Amino acid sequence: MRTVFLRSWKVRIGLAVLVFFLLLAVFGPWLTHSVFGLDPRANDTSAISQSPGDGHPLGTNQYGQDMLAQVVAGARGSMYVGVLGAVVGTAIAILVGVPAGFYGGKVDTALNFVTNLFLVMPTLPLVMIVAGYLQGTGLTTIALIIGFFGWSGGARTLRAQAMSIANRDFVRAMRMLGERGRRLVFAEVLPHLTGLIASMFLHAMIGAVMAEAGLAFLGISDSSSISWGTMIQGAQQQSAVLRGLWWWFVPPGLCIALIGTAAALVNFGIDELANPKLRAARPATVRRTKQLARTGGAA
Amino acid sequence: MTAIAASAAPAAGRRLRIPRRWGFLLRRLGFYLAATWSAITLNFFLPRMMPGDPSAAIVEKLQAVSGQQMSPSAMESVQKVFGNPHANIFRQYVDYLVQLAHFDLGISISNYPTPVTSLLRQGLPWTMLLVGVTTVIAFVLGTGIGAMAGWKAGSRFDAIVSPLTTFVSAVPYFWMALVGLWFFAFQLDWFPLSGGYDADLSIGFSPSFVLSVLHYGALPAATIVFSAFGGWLLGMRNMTVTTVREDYVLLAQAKGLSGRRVMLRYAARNAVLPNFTGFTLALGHVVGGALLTEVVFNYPGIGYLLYTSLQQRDYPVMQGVFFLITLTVLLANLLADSVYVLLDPRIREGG
Amino acid sequence: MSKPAIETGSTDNASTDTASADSTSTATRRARTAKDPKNPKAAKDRHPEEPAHTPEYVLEARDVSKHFTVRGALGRTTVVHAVEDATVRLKPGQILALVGESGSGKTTLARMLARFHEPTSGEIVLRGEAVSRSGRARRGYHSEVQLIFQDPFGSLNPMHRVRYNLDRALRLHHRHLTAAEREERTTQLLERVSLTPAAEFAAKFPHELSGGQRQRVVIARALAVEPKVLLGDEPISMLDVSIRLEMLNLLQRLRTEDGLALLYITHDIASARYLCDDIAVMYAGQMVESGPKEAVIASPQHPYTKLLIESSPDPERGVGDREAFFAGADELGEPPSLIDPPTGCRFHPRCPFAMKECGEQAPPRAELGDGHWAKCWLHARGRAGELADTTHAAATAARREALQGAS
Amino acid sequence: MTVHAEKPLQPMIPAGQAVLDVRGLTVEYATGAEPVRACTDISFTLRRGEILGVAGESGSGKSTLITALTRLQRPPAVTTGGEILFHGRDGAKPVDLVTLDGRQLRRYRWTALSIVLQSAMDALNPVMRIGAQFADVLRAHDRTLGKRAAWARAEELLALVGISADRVRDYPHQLSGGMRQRAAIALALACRPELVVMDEPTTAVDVVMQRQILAQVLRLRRELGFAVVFVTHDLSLLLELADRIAVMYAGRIVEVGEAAAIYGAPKHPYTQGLRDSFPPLHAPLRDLHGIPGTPPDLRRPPAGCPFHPRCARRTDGCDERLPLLLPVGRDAGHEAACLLNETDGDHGGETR
Amino acid sequence: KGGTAAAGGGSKGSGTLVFGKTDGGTTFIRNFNVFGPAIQKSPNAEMIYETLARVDYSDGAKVKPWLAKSLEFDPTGTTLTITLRTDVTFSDGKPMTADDVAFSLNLPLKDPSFNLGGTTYDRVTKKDGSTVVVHWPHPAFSELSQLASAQVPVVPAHIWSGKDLKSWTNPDPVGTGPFALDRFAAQQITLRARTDYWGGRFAVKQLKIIPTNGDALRAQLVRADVDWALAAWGNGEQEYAAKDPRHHLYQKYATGGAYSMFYNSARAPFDDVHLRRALAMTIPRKDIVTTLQRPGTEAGPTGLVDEIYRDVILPEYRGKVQAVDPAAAQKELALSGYQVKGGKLVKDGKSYSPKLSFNQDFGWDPYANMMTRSWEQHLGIKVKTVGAPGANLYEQQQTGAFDLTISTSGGAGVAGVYSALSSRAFRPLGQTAATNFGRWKDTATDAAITKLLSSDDPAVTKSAGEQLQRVVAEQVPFSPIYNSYWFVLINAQHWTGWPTPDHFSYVPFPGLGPDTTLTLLNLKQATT
Ligand SMILES: Nc1ncnc2c1ncn2[C@@H]1O[C@H](COP(=O)(O)OP(=O)(O)OP(=O)(O)O)[C@@H](O)[C@H]1O
Ligand SMILES: Nc1ncnc2c1ncn2[C@@H]1O[C@H](COP(=O)(O)OP(=O)(O)OP(=O)(O)O)[C@@H](O)[C@H]1O
Ligand SMILES: [Mg+2]
Ligand SMILES: [Mg+2]
Ligand code: NI
Repeated sequence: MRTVFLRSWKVRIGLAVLVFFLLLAVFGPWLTHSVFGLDPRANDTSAISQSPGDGHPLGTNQYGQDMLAQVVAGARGSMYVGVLGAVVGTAIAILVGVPAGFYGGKVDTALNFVTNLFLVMPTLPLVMIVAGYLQGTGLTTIALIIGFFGWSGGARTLRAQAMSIANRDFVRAMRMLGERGRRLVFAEVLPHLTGLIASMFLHAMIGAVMAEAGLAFLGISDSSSISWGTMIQGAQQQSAVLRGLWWWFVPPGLCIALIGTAAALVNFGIDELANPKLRAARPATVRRTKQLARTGGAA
Repeated sequence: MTAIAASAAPAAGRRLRIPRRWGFLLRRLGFYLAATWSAITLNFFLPRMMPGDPSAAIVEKLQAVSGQQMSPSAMESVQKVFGNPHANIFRQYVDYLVQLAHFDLGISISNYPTPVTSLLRQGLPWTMLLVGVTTVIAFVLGTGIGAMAGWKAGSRFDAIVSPLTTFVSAVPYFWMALVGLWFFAFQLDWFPLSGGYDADLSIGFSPSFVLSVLHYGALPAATIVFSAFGGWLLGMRNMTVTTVREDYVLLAQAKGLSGRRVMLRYAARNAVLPNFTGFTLALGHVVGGALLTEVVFNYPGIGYLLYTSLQQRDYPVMQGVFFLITLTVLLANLLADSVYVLLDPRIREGG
Repeated sequence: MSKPAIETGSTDNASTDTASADSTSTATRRARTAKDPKNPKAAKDRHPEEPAHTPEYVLEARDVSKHFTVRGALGRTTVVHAVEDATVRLKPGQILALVGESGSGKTTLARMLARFHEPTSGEIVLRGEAVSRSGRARRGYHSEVQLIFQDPFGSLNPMHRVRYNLDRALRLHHRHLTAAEREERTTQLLERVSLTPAAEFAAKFPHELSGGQRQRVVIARALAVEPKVLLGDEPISMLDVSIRLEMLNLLQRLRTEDGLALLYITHDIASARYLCDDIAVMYAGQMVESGPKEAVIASPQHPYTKLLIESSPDPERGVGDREAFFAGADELGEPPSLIDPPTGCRFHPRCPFAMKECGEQAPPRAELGDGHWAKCWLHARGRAGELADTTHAAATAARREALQGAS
Repeated sequence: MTVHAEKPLQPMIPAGQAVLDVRGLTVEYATGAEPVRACTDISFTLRRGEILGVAGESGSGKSTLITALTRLQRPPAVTTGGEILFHGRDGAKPVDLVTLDGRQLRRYRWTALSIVLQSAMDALNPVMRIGAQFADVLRAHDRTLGKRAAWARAEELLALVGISADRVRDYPHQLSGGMRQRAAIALALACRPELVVMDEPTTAVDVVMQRQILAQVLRLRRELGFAVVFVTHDLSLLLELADRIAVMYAGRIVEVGEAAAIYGAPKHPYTQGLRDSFPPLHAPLRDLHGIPGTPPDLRRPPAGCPFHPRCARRTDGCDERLPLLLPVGRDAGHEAACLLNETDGDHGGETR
Repeated sequence: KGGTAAAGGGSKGSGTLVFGKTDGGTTFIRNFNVFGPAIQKSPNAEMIYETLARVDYSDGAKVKPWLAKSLEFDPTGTTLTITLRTDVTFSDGKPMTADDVAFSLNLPLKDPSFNLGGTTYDRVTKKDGSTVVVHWPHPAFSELSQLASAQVPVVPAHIWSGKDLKSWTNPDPVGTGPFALDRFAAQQITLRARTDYWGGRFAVKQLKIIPTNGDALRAQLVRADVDWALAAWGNGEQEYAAKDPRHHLYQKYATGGAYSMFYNSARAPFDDVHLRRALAMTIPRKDIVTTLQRPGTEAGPTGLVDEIYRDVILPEYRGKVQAVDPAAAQKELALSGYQVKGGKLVKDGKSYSPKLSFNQDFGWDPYANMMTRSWEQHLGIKVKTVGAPGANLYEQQQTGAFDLTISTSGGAGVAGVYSALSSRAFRPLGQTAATNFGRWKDTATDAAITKLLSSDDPAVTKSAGEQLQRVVAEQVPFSPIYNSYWFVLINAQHWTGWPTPDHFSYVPFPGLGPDTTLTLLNLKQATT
């Protein structure tokens, strides 16, 4: 199973990129600081809006801050929001969706109502309003808000899945053996949802990174901490795009796109794992088939 | 005897069908009413739970301009205009409900004394136009290409389109919009930089005005479509790949139908069902979804209104916009429920 | 392989053993004689010399009915009369086959017996005591009654190794066992279902096993509980033909060794005949006939049973005579709706022998000796002999001619 | 009541003429590093109006064979060898279906060969009315046919399998399982094919319905004269139904012959085992054991005769030499692939 | 060619001037209720409604008459006699009378929620047809600028009287101004020049106001789609002006105010003057203006801007650049008695970790960041930056819930700049203060302010002003960082005759009503 998963180039590339950014988020700031001696907040007033070159590999912004150090520091901020937001969102989705699907009945009715409610609530405006009201919205607050308003879709899928699994024979069989309650959920049902949850988590993570960037773009984020979102916002505020300071806004945007692509690629793999029909549609498989048809067999 | 047994049961079933379908709709309606009520209540309590009351913003403004301490009487008069935060909360709530029942969303603070409803009325058509049209275009385009990629899964077309789309849909929307703006409007000067129409023309259905609307809307629309169609495409591709391997598609091919017909009537028709749910949900988010677009392109819609009201802490407008968005989402959901029933006979006939 | 009691299953023996309706069947006798080292207590409980008038059924379903209320997507609610007034009795060591067409409620009945569904009416009786509905009682109940599902892949969690499945069962039902003892039991269990070398199989995941092996694991897991009754809901229908027999033989062996009672649900009358002692036939949620297997198969006393047996493929029946054999079979009519079941005898719309009363009133139960009974008006009207004289197809043809002649 | 729908038909085609000639058909799945051979060197001849039964365990390649015959396989399945010669009704030169491309194939689909799949629920488009699915194919092959006429024809076809005409406007899910299966059979006959391929068409229905469906198939064949390839794992059913039976094991045909011969005198130990896996319904019961062991993994087929690891009568050469499918026994056209037969021509017949 | 259609069409030689409005959102709301407390009204209403006076920033921010012919205080400074011009008519043809003026000035008195101009007089009476008397409860020599506020315009009594200002949006404005509303569309307001304006005739026949944003504006200016706009353009000298020095004008006019850091002097640790000085000395003003790309605009120590108050500023402070002076700062820190431990300020066993609150809406983070880094580097003090949305920050400032905060200082005239330090505006911590956020309370300051306000005598006001300069520079109740400016962007391709910062008698800044009028009056159509 694992090998099937890793055999796809999409998954391998996706995982590699994700791991790279995770490492960057964890060790990057330390690396840029102690190895290259770069400080994302330092203002080099002798190099304002300098294009990539000596001393500043990725150039500087209008405040003379080193863009490389900023991108690296932004990785930490963005990934932090992404991971925390996804953890919160996924956790709520699991806590709401799985019991609803597994137990059914009144529990389901109540939880499902809440889910549907959050599903029809327009999230972005709501997040904006709530975040706007809160003062000094730090990245943690932003992440929590994003997580809190972004779980409903996942909960709905999980509910449907949990419901179908609760009716699968092996759950019935274990129940008949006398397995009960939490153990039934954790040992029998949840493992079957890991793929789904993993894919949900990745979705939620990129969703949170994007949402933070969007909120930052609208000016609702913690502009005193560095994230790719606040970088783009800063660039936008100083019209970096129209002034041609591409090294200010291109790297953070690309990083977000890269992470998003990576997460989507890994999700491809997870989907293929869950749905073998998709595996048959891999270009590699098709290519091999064509080749086989041409050569006329292994014999 | 075959016929007797076969026709008896369904005939009995059919007789009962119509009144019960109403029951279903009524139950859904019940949910929507409950949801609306929750949204309204949330809308009411949210600002009241947050620090600062609505009249604070205006007091701030007044004092900032005069540079003088506000007299208690002046404070009172402002609170009279914007509601006294210290009044009984239940009374306020009832007043609020009564207000809403009259479609009175209050008075904008930053545009005092313009009613919120007239602000909404000014922005709504533009948002509906821009985002509504682009949502449909993105859906049609994404689903169409997705069906094609899924149909020829593993082909070169698929091998190029799918990863590319993955990347495109991962690019932050506003970022893409900024770059698009810079390139097409600033560098190439093909499209206007901001606004929704040529303001020199009088608003109406004259050809030149419609043309200007198209011209102004082209770039924002293109960027929305560009960033939104990827999701549909990938979803549709995967659904098609799955559907194509269903027996009924196999059988359709065995029947010797033309490839087009098999793809459209058999594969795509079935694969599009899950996507369709998403589509109606997306339609619901038309009003609220265009926020970033409208900000980037200075488009005169609801999203921009929300953005400015947020910047100016214009609570009544924020609440009004939120209320409007919630309403449209609920309406779209109701519509989705009803239309889905039409699209999928299995649900329609209650199988 | 142990020696299955094939001879005793032959016609002569069966009829001698089931001399009276209430006397114990071959199975009981066999169970009594079987040595049962693992269940001394159970053996003691059985009051071996109890007189015949208090039949010692381990498990009974008394007049159980199950109605499902189904809510359609549009909110339409309908009631499915899945099982209606069915009675099933299992004695220790007895194998009862439950046959009937698809949708006749066999699974529903089994699930009521396994207590996945509560009966709408009627009661489930375990060793003479009606079982309560509480959760605690349910666990106790399941230590005596275990269900084996149709699909062995579906009933094993693909995430867990074989060992986990057995270990959990032991841990839940034999709390006093130490880990080492459980390990030992696991090995024993696997060996009993002929999964050797046990250690190797214990470490496998379900997907590494073939269908037959999986089903053995399922059976071993059920056995770990040391139940008195196994309910098999088409336990072999998903298996390859070539290994079905092995499973049947295994079940047969378990019954002989442990005195297990087994309810064997199947479509396949031939396999029912191979395995069981008695057969019960269901149609449209109702029991229509029951009795010793050879009696039922050789001389079915209900038109539906007759149809069923005639429809079952039987290679012996002469390969050449195909056209005659299939003649008339394409006019069998549709199975009845359980939402709106036919009045009277539920088989009457498809029955070539149908009379006026068949459509009006449910037929009474006719006792035919040897515990064989059928619910059909033919018996009450003295026309039972017609059943043996003709085939279903011939009767249908004759009836059609009569009808056309009349009109 | 179903008889009236039939129109006068063309005279029965004399049996004996081949309609399909399969020669050395090999199908592989291009998965993993090594392709999996699901069908190896399959050869048989199907005569007009004949029912050929194909039996075999799960995974023996029956469905693979079916999709290869009908040229419906999808990646990763590839036909890597052999030919499928189709003899048209008009006596024209036979065509090799393997060499045709999609466009050329469409000419033959449904008018020459049609298919019935295992589960009719899955085989009928859930969002199209039954009638539309008939009209669809009718009009695709007869462009002159009007919409109304096509629906009328659909009603006729449904009547043929005993489904009343008013069901033509129903959706598949509104029919019962048996009705759906019969509708699928009616659909297969819509364009009067010469050959209908059926992949386990009755496993999802119970015995009574199965009998009903098979009886209809037989009746329709008598009336319309098509040939049938009938795939199932239920040998006992084939014995009653088929004219000839081919037994597959691990992607190969191990024995083929008249149904009576297969039942009465199976020449391959696997066939014997398979036959003895079915307990009798009326004859005295015996101790039966089926075939112990599991079928081989096609990714790593055993050397020599693929059945030898499970064979109770294997001899020295079995694990080395692949036995050829050779004529055996007294009956014409009875062939088996077993070394026992090669060394000792008079081997069978002793099994009972 | 698309983008040009919006504005360019009209500006090509047809007497039209296009003004790009950057801070008004993307649509305009038709609301000419000029007295109303709306933050966003229809823009440039000061082209339609005029004030009695104007502040002349080219002349030390002095208040000069505009619609008034003369403004004269009595010796006590409590009664002002306004003599009106007689040639002024409203755009509906009716002449402006003393009744109109009295009516207008009375509006804020009638309902304080319409006192957006912050007027402090308590009585207005009409004396005769062309004279109106305004009475203050205290000497108001320095409060005359109230009458120059665009929020206190003269409106026609015959239209406004009887209107409920709480619901009336005055959709068809009638005023005395040089322009009248021609057409109102949500994305463009067209004003038409009056031919009967009292001040003269305009070459500009039509003024179009279009909403735009910073990014779009740059392109529109370069393409001359917009002739005139107000926006800061970082490095605009090179990126804009240098590209076409003849037409591309990027001008800065000092407002007389500055961005300053305010200390909360009502609580520890910033009740300590040495600490205040230490921080003030290590604000990296030069770096900040460098990254702002406005070199040379560091604020002096007094809170008075050289460009405007050059004559008033004490010689020792005139033109003084406050460079970072670590040595002096450390000396002050030592004097304060506070010790720095682990970035915290410690004294008497108490430790403080101060916070710098700033307005996040303006993107001020980088500058806050520079300041805190400088303090940490030079003094070792770790100050935390907390950005807050505008409204939240304001609440903190009003209630004194901050340690250090950034706000603007300044106002019209010397008195305007310093009046916020008066103890009259002092409120205890926790109570809402309208000004004097830093809770400055100092008897010397109060005395000087009283002198300043109650006297008309230049000598007295000069010495009071000098006294206050010393207080600010030495006691540091707040510390100015950089000067504020009005940034004007012009493309002179269609219109010439713009003033320049070196030589101007009015600021070409719409919003300063009369100055706009003066600007427009002097514009000439460019001869291509
Ligand atoms: N949970 C349920 N809800 C509603 N209807 C049900 C449910 N379970 C079974 N039924 C209905 O009850 C009837 C009897 O079903 P059951 O599964 O017991 O039949 P069966 O004899 O086991 O059939 P098969 O031989 O196909 O397994 C069917 O019509 C079925 O649709
Ligand atoms: N898509 C596939 N990819 C790889 N191998 C496949 C694929 N489909 C089938 N096979 C292999 O081909 C062999 C034959 O499969 P096939 O489906 O033809 O068997 P079958 O006889 O129809 O079995 P069943 O009775 O279960 O339907 C099996 O060993 C199977 O593992
Ligand atoms: Mg069942
Ligand atoms: Mg198959
Ligand atoms: Ni997605």
